[in-house]
Amino acid sequence: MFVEILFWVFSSLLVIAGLGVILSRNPVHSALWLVYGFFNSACIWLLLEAEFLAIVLVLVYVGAVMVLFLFVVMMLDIKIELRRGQFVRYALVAALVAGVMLAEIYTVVKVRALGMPAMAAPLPHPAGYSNTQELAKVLYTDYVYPFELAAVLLLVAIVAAIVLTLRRRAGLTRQNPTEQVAVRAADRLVMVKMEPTRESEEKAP
Amino acid sequence: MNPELLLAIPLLPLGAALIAGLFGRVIGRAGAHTVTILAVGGAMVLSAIVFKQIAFEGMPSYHGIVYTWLVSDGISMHVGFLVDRLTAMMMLVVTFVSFCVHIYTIGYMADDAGYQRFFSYISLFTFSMLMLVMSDNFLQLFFGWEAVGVVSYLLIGFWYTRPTAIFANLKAFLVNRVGDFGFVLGIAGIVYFTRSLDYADAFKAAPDIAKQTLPMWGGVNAMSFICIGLFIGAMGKSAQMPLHVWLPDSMEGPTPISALIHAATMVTAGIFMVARMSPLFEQSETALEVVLVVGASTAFWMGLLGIVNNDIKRVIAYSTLSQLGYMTVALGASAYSVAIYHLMTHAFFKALLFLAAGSVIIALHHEQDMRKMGGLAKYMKVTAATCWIGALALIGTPGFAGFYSKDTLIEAVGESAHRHAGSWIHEYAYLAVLLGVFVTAFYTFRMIFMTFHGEERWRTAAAAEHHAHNDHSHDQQGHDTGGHGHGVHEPHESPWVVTLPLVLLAIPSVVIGYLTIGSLFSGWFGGSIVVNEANDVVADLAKEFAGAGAAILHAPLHLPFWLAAGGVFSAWYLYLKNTALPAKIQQRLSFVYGILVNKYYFDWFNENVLAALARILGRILWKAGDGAMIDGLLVDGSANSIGWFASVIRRVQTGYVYTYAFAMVLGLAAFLYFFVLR
Amino acid sequence: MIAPAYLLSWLTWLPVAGGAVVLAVSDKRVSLGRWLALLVSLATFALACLLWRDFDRTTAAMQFVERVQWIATLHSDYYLGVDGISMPLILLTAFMTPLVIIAGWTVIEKRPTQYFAAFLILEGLMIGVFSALDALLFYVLWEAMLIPMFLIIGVWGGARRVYATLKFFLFTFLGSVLMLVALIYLYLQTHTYDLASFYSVRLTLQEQIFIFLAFLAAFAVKVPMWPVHTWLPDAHVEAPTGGSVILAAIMLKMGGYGFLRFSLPITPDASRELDWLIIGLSLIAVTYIGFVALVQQDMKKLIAYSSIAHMGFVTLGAFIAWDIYAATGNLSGAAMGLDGAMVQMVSHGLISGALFLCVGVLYDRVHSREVSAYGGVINTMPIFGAFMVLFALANAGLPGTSGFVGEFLVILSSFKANFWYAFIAGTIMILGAAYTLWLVKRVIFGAVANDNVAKLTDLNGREFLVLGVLAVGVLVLGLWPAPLLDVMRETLRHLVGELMTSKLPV
Amino acid sequence: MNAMTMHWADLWPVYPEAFVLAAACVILMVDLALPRSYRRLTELLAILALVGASWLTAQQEYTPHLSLLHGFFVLDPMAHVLKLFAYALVALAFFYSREYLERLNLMRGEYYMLGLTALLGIMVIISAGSLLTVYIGVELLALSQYAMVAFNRESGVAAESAMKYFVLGAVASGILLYGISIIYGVTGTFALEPLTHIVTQSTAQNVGLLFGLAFIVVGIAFKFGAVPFHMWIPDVYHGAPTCVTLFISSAPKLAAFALAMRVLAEGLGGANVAWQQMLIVLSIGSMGIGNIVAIAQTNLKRMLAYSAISHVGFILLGILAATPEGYSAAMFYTLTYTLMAIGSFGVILLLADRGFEADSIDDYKGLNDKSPWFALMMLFFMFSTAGVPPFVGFFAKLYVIQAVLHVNMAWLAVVAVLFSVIGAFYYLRIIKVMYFDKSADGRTIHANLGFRIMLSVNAIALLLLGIYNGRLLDVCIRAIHPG
Amino acid sequence: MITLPMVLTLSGILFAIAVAGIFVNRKNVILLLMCIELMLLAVNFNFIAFSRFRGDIAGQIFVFFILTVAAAESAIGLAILVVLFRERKSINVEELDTMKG
Repeated sequence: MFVEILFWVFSSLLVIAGLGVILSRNPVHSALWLVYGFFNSACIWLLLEAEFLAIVLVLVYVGAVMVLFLFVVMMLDIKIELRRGQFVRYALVAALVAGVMLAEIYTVVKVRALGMPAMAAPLPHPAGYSNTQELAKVLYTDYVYPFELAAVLLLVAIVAAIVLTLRRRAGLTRQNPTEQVAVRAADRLVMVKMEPTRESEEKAP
Repeated sequence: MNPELLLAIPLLPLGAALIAGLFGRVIGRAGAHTVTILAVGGAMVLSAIVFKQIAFEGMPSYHGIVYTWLVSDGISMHVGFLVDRLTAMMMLVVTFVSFCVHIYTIGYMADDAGYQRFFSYISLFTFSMLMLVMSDNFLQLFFGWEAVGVVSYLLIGFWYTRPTAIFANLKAFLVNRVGDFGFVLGIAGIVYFTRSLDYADAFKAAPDIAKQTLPMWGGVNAMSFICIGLFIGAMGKSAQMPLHVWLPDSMEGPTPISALIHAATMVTAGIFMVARMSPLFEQSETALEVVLVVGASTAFWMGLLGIVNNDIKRVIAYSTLSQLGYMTVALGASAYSVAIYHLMTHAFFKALLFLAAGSVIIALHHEQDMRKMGGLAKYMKVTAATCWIGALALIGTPGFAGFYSKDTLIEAVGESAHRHAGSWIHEYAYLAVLLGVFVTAFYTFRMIFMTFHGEERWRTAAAAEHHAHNDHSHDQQGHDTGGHGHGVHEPHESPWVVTLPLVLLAIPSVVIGYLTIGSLFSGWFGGSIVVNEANDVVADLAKEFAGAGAAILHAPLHLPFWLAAGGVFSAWYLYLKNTALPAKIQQRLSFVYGILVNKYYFDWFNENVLAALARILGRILWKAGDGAMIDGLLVDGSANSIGWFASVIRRVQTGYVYTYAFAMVLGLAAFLYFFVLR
Repeated sequence: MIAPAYLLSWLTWLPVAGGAVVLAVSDKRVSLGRWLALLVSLATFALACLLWRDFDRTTAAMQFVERVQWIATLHSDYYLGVDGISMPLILLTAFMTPLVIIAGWTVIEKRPTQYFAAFLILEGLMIGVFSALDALLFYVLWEAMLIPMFLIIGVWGGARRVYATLKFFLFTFLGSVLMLVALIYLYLQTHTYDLASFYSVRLTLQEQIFIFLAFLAAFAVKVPMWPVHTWLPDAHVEAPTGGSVILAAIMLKMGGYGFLRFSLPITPDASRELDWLIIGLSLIAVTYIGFVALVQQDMKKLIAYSSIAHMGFVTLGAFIAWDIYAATGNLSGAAMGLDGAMVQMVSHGLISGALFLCVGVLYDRVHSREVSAYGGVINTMPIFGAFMVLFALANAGLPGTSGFVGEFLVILSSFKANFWYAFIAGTIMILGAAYTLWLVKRVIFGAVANDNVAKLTDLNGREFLVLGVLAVGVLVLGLWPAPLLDVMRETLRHLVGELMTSKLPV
Repeated sequence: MNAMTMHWADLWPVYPEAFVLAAACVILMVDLALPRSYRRLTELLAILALVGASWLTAQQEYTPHLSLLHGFFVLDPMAHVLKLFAYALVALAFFYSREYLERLNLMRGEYYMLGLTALLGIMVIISAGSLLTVYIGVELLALSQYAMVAFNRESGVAAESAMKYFVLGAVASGILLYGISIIYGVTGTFALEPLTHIVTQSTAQNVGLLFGLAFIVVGIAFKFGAVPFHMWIPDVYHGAPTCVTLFISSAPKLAAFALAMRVLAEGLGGANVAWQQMLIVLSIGSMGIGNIVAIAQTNLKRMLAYSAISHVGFILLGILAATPEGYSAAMFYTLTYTLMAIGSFGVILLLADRGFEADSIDDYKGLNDKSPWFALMMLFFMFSTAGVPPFVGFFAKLYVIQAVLHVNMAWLAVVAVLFSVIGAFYYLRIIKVMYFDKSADGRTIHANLGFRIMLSVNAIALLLLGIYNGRLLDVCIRAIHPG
Repeated sequence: MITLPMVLTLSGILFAIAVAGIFVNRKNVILLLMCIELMLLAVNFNFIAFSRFRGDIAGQIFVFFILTVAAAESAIGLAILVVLFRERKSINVEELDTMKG
């Protein structure tokens, strides 16, 4: 019963957080609402005895992904424009579509119960059961193939992100270790005859 | 009979035609006329031999196949010859007239640029006509039938730069096609019943066919259908009302053509055909009645038109129409032999009249209007004399060829009317042919008097209109180049090549009737013509026949003689004696005159109603049917609507991500609704 | 000369290969290209003559059969053969192509080698269509044929060529794909694309009707029958002369051929059920189109409409059998209808081809197809005028020319079925003469109408050759059609037998 | 299988995947060390890698069905064929891309690396034995493609289309995942083999199953680009650099096909009655919208995008027949379609020049005058794509229609052929422009000889494959229905 | 007790919110990315719930992978966003319409 109350509380908060994400005008607020939602989700997952994932959600999602989001939001320095009137119209359409979707999902999962006999509440896990351990056991054995692929996926993400965002700007000074090692004194010091005045060629980085 | 000989008869003119036509430039003018005249002369001689063999030596008729055209569905269609007395006579007439016309042409066309072409055409015509008459089957008959039509088409339009000529030839071809349309259906009917195109098979099956019906209009007697179909063909070719309209216009062609094709030979093909088909027509009373009515109407009403025309050739043309009507009446009265007999005599004297008219026309530098003639007898003695002979023969002056044929014809019709007492059709026919005699005499001598006698109107007319007449009825290619002076020429007699044929034709026009009338009544045609006992009016006449000389003596006892005399007298009175009167009569009877001048409005109807309707219909079908309905609505319409649809759907692709996502979610929702929840 | 083995393959692929070679010839060496093209087309014609010579006229069976496995899974073979229906059409194709090449000899200035190549490839594909005995092979060639034609009209055509060629392609394509569905359906019944097995498959009436309608869609467009004919006037008008010639002379025949090869023997019961439709449309073609032709101002359009009317006889003759049977209780006359249809196809090929060439001759000189741009042409072009008059008369069905034979046979045959068929069909004698000769009157006869006409020069040797050869063809076929009918007799007799063999399930 | 006993030698079926991955990494590293002017070496390496992978795949024993790595990896004849084709297509795409990349200063090793990882994603999908591998494969492919579309960072259009692609793609994979989760919930597994059995035995109208199925079908439809989940296609094809468009229009279609085959035909094969209905809707919609809207296009890339949508309709036609015949027909269609698509875009690359994308239909005016040969080649591509015999595109249509007719859906066959007629129009328009119109500019073709030869081979292959299509058809039939 | 439909409904609500978010937001692409995260979260709920009620760890494994993939996806999405912003100086959804039709 207590668990159920907790579920209701967290899920209500989660829904509020979700609405907050889509209704906030400021993307920073949205991101923070999302973070809040993730926390609530993690709590519910704990209730559902998915402890490891709950932790991962907080660590990885809140700790990394959402931070990345916030970072980008702030980096891009987006101006927020407000046009209330149109928003209402969109919101109506959105609410309608979302309502239809929800109604359909609800009909299937609740009213028709997915067309299968109701599943009994699972037995509690025996003492000493470790969700993390169970996951780990199969993750590196049975799921080795997807696991490796997930690694590739991350590699692709890294490469792609770098390819897309890394800019080698002309005129930007950068280190070249090989050159640094191979440098000779003559390279360092050149005797020149100074002209009286010279324009600065430095550009702001 | 020697098949090779028979084959040579049509092939000689064909060969000559090809030589003159294809190599005309190489062989030159003289070459062209030499080769064609030799060929036609040869054909004439051979025809004469054949005629002699058949008519005098008692050879049986010949029937043989030359080659098989095709075999379809077990029906063999071939080219073959059936030569009996009827054929032999026709061959001789055709080749003889053709021969005369060939010679005549040398003079008539002397200055024409299309000299070789002309000879080629008339030789080709001779070939076609021979194929037609010698045929032993319907296919070849139709082949010849169409071939003469085509040559006629080419010859009417011989002076192709004249708008009237090329209008006339198109008209001639199309009107003939209407007839041929019926003809083909008639042939189809025969094939339907006999599975053969041979005359022999058709004749054999005739009694059976007469008992059958065709399932249309609730059942039509098969034989009546076939015969009427064939007769429609004959109406076209032999210019019977209402398909006669082309013949007067065909006078746009050179005069030799008018003589050869549009008077003597081609136009009689219909008569020949019906006579040839006598075994079929005899089986259908209905068909004969149709033939009778059409013939009688043509004979009388077309004759009337001759009275009001001033173009010398057209007068003769209407005369031809009328005479063709006479022949048709005879056919309708089952007096086939008489019809053919009249056909033969008519061929001579009508060709003569045309050639004589041509001679006049040459003399007056292609002037055809009789109002600008007169008194020419003084200057052109041979022409005038032969023309008189032709005219006398035409009106049936006792002793002349026309007398025997026409009187016999009228008597036959009278006999037929007698036999079919109470039938208004026969009464009407008899009346028409009787009155026609008066009309014939009247317009014929009107023509003679206006042309050869009386005031020399050409003197004033020629001076006044020397230049103007060029565009009317003048061959610009040929005779303009002659370089005539500006003064008034006195007409002079034509060269011998022109007058010789006149003389050659004048002889039979006088004597042929006297010589042959006896044979006619002695059943000369034999098996070529079949007449039912009940319809055999010729047999009745034969019983009364007392010899050619006696017939002359008996002539004044018959009504036609006096009618003809009345006609001549009226013509004399009106056109020589009291020349002012015609104009007054014309004024008085302006309504009737209007109808006559407008040729009963046949042409008006054809041009302004039929042709116009066809064009309007064509335009409606084209613009509304093809253009608006099929292309506009269905073809371009569907293409356009697809294009429109594309441009609309295209707008759904707004470029906005949320639209795209919206479409996806909507699609998902729809899927869930239709495929899961339902 | 002994005919080579695989004669039909030679006939099909020699022109295609030749076309590919000609295509490779640069436009700068156009002389080489056209001589090569002519050589190939003449060689093909020579081979076709051998085909004619060695053809066994006493059997209805397929001859010169070649069969090699093509798509094993589908039991579809490279299967060629000819019978009395296809052989004359192959000869006609091989006959017309050299003429078209000669006719385009110096006239084509834009990319001439491509032009000649297109015609050669087209020829090969068309011969392939006529000789294919495998439905899939037939279909492939049938559609492939559209490609060169599409280009011929589009590249070398007149002002509205794009509209015309797209219309041509899409019209034909639309009809064909429906046929494809029908062919696949038949395949699913027999598990082979062999035509012979299609003939023996039993289908319910409903199936037959659907298949028949699908075939109809393809063939009616090609023939073309009213109301799917409107592509033809446009295509003809815009196509270059050679394109019009091939289109009229050969391509339209594909429709008629399709009816004889597919519709009739495969779905005889449906054909019987729906023959009223075909007959009705044929008669509409004759009259409706006849009237439309009457008012055309464009010479090519007039001839195109005339083609539609004349092709009406082909379909009429092909589908008359059952009505004859219904009317008379026997089949006498049915074969005559088919004979007529076949002869009409060959004859129309020659005549319409010739007429289009005639228009081409004028167009090359004056660059106008309008009737009103001419008048009195015979004054300056007497030889041409003679040819034109001859072909016009042939088009009007003059006995002694080939135009008469087919019409005559079909009228005779349709009379057996129903008087009114013959009556309406017979109106072509009047209408056909009216529109053709009126055209002649306006264009050929009369006084010289304008300066353009006055400046005309008569036929050159090349044009004379082409028209002369066609004139000879028209006359020979008109005066002695027996050899042609001899070739077809057994096949058509067999076909009549097929017509009367119900394919309904037992 | 016990993980402890696993040896490298037992993993031979995965060698090609491993090799491709390794090659991708090697290229990434080598490229770092190479100076700019040696970038062609990278291309060479990438193509060599593909040749190597082909060799490895070709070496593999022909097995009817082999399940490996705890059922996550499957090797069967279909996978075999599809992979070989995928290598060829990717190699071709690399080959066609080089000059274009060089012109745009995009000639970088990452392009090839991303191409190879995309290929890896394709291979993973092709060999997927579980919905999990399906998902990861889809993402691997998608992520690589997102990056490739945005590869030209100088182009705002490319970035825009990448953004759209990304958002919609992510939504689609969300939907797909939702479906997978429901299927998992209903059946308790996401491995395909057990799933097959469970679904086959489950009651026909299991609402949960249908529910999950609907989501999954939507996900697959998105990958295919079937209406109404097609809207990313025109914008992405249009906005991406042409060489990337060329890439994503070819090999990934194989992946989409494999996806449908693995998930629908195999995993959810028992529910074919349900997804058949959905695919009919998708198929008709795709053929209809694709063909009709293509008519209104003026940009060739965009037109080809709509054309791709319409072809997806035909591929689905084969799949929805739900018979081995239909699957092999769809496979035949997919294989040949990719060849046509890659060639058509190849022609665009052929004509493209510095600052000239050659992607407007008007750019093809008078091509026959400039280059009769390549006009002819483009004609081959267009007629083949339009489905006109004797080109292979016709046979592709023939086989799918045959399959549809075989399951008594004649009406659908008729609808399909009618749409193909509508479709023919816009292909003809290209030919019209090339052959019937006069050139407006004086541009000439600069492409190198290798490119020209390869493109010609590509085009002529369509003709030859058309004439000798039986062999390829047999390959497809055996791939679907071994033995 | 927490029942399966309860969790699934919650997930449905999240899914619907995510969908609504995509439509309602026309100003900022970055919000779309957040909505996608929300959507994936909904899916994760499904998996975890099913995993729990079926007593099957596989569902949780799947979630693990989803989290990984989602992270990678976010990275690329944000990278594209950055490129876009650099080129267009805007990430307004309504301005992403240079290609249409």
